[in-house]
Amino acid sequence: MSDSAAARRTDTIPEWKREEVAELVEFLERYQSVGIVDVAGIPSRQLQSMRRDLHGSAEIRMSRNTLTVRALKEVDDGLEELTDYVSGQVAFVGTNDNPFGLYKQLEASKTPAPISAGEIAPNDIVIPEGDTGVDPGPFVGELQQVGAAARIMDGSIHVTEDSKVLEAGEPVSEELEGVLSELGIEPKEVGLDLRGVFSEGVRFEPDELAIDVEEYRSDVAAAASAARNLSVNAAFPTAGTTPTLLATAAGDAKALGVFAAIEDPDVLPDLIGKADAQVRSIAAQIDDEEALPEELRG
Amino acid sequence: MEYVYAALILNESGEEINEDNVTAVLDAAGVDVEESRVKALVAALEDVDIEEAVDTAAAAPAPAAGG
Amino acid sequence: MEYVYAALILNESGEEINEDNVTAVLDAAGVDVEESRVKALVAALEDVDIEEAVDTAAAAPAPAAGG
Amino acid sequence: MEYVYAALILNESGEEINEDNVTAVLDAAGVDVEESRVKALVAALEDVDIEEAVDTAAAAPAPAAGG
Amino acid sequence: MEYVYAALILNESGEEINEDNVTAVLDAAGVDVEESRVKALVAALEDVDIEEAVDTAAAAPAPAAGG
Amino acid sequence: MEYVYAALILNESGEEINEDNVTAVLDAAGVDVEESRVKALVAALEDVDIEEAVDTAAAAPAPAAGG
Amino acid sequence: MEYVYAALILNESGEEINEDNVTAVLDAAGVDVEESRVKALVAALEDVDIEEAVDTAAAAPAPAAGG
Repeated sequence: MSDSAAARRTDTIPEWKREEVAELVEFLERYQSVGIVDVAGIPSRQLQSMRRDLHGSAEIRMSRNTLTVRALKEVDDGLEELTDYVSGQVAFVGTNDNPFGLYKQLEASKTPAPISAGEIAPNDIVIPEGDTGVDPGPFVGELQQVGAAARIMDGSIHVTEDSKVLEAGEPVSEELEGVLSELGIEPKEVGLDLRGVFSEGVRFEPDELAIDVEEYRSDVAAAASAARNLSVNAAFPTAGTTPTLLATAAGDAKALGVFAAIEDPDVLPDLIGKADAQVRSIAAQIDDEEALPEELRG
Repeated sequence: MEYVYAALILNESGEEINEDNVTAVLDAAGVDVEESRVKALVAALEDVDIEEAVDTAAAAPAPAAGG
Repeated sequence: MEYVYAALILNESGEEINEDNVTAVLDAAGVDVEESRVKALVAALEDVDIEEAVDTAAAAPAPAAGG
Repeated sequence: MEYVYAALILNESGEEINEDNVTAVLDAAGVDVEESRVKALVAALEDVDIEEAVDTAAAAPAPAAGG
Repeated sequence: MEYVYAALILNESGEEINEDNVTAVLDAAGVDVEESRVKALVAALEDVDIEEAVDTAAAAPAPAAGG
Repeated sequence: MEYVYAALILNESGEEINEDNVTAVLDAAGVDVEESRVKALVAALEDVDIEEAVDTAAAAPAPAAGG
Repeated sequence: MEYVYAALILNESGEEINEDNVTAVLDAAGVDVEESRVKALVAALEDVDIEEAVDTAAAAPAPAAGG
């Protein structure tokens, strides 16, 4: 850390704040990647369990926003760019894992949670088709009132098709809260929302950190195919491709043999098959049964 | 099938596919030739594009040769 | 393919597939016969079961009619 | 694709697919390495069963490998 | 592919597929033989069941042979 | 199939596919060469574009797994 | 396959696929490099259009010999 910067502030800042900032700075310097996470709306017990889950790979550190900003500026080194993300309820997250891995881990740690009346839907809320398991009663009306296609079937209340009951961005009504709660639907994903990361000199935004693992998986398969193709087509044998190489060479010989009608014992069965297919092909175009061999008459 | 094979040989040799030629090929192979079938085949093949029919068959995946 | 067709005609007529017979069929069709190809054909067919080869062919999925 | 190839070499040599190793391979090949792409690759491949993905490619009739 | 074809001839003739034999076949065909490629091929074939690999091609639907 | 492989090697080396060359390749591989088969091969390949014949096969659908 | 991957990286980076470069890439990946395989690879790729070879599907791998 910068001693001179710390010294400059000594007389204007209370002792406890100075110590807190010093601890924050120490935290920031301990990790290769440091990010700002949004912790708004996370119940403290859930936050505790997330901290435990991250233990060993990432650490969460909360403080007052003013001190958070002060620590970032103190470390400087590019980290001050993260002050853009400090607003509302936020915390530091630090890791020596790479920022893509951190993002993945934070996303994976998110858990579903119920949504309360007055809250804004973070995504479309859908009540899925199926048997609700609720006995016939006023609940049918409640479902219908919030916009779900519901009726009584086989002695219980069914939702007859996937029903979108609220658009993303719209507030949740009292009635909807009640229905969702009755059905046990938890439409929110609660967790540490990464706002931005600074890692070894580079700032990353969440959309840059969202990696499509499927795409990498298919890239690996495509790369393996490319190598196989090159190995076979350039006739460079490798452990995995030698059988294919042999089959290709044998196929070449067979193709040439059939194409040129070479009288070779290995080719003749194919040639005979080909001749037979040709006769059938011609026969298929002849209408006059009299002209056809008996075995090919319709 | 032998009548059609005879026509195919004539097609490859470039000889005309007529009654005399088909009969000659079959005779040479020891086939007991039925004149009416030869007639019918020759007449029927007048309307068939043999090259195309042969190519169509060739383009099809040929059968797996018995192992 | 004419050499193969000739062998197949003989096979159907029940005549022996030997050099003389194959040559006779091809001659009758006006083919300029290559003796070595006849020899090779006859030799190769000694090891091939024609019926089986045809049956295998027939059993194969019918070719998609040419488009 | 060179980043993926680099990872696959490491996979075959049995070396760990980490940022240092991937960067070293690409450097040696004269690639102008982008650190963030290496980081993303390493993080993504943690969740990919490479053997399985490679086997998939081998078992399927090789698709024309994308660019 | 000439190196592989050479190995397959040796396989059919029953001769050992070693560097000398592969080189001799290629030499006879006027190929400018690359010693390292011969070595690589011979080494690769040590662990491969050639009959089985070749049979795969034979069992495959015969290639669409043009007219 | 050794005769056909010999032709394929000669095709790749750019040497002429004639009786002498085919025989030389087969000799080198320890094959007990039959002159008539060599002759038949050379005759069969006379007007054939080997590249095209082989490529036609390559374009064919991947073989169905044996069974 | 690591040798082939090394060639593919060099192909993408635009560096020449020569023995030095291939060796450097493999070294960086911790591969115990065999000089003759490097030589064989470079020789095999000499006249090959890599883009085309990569895009051309190789025949499917040998399926387990049919039951």
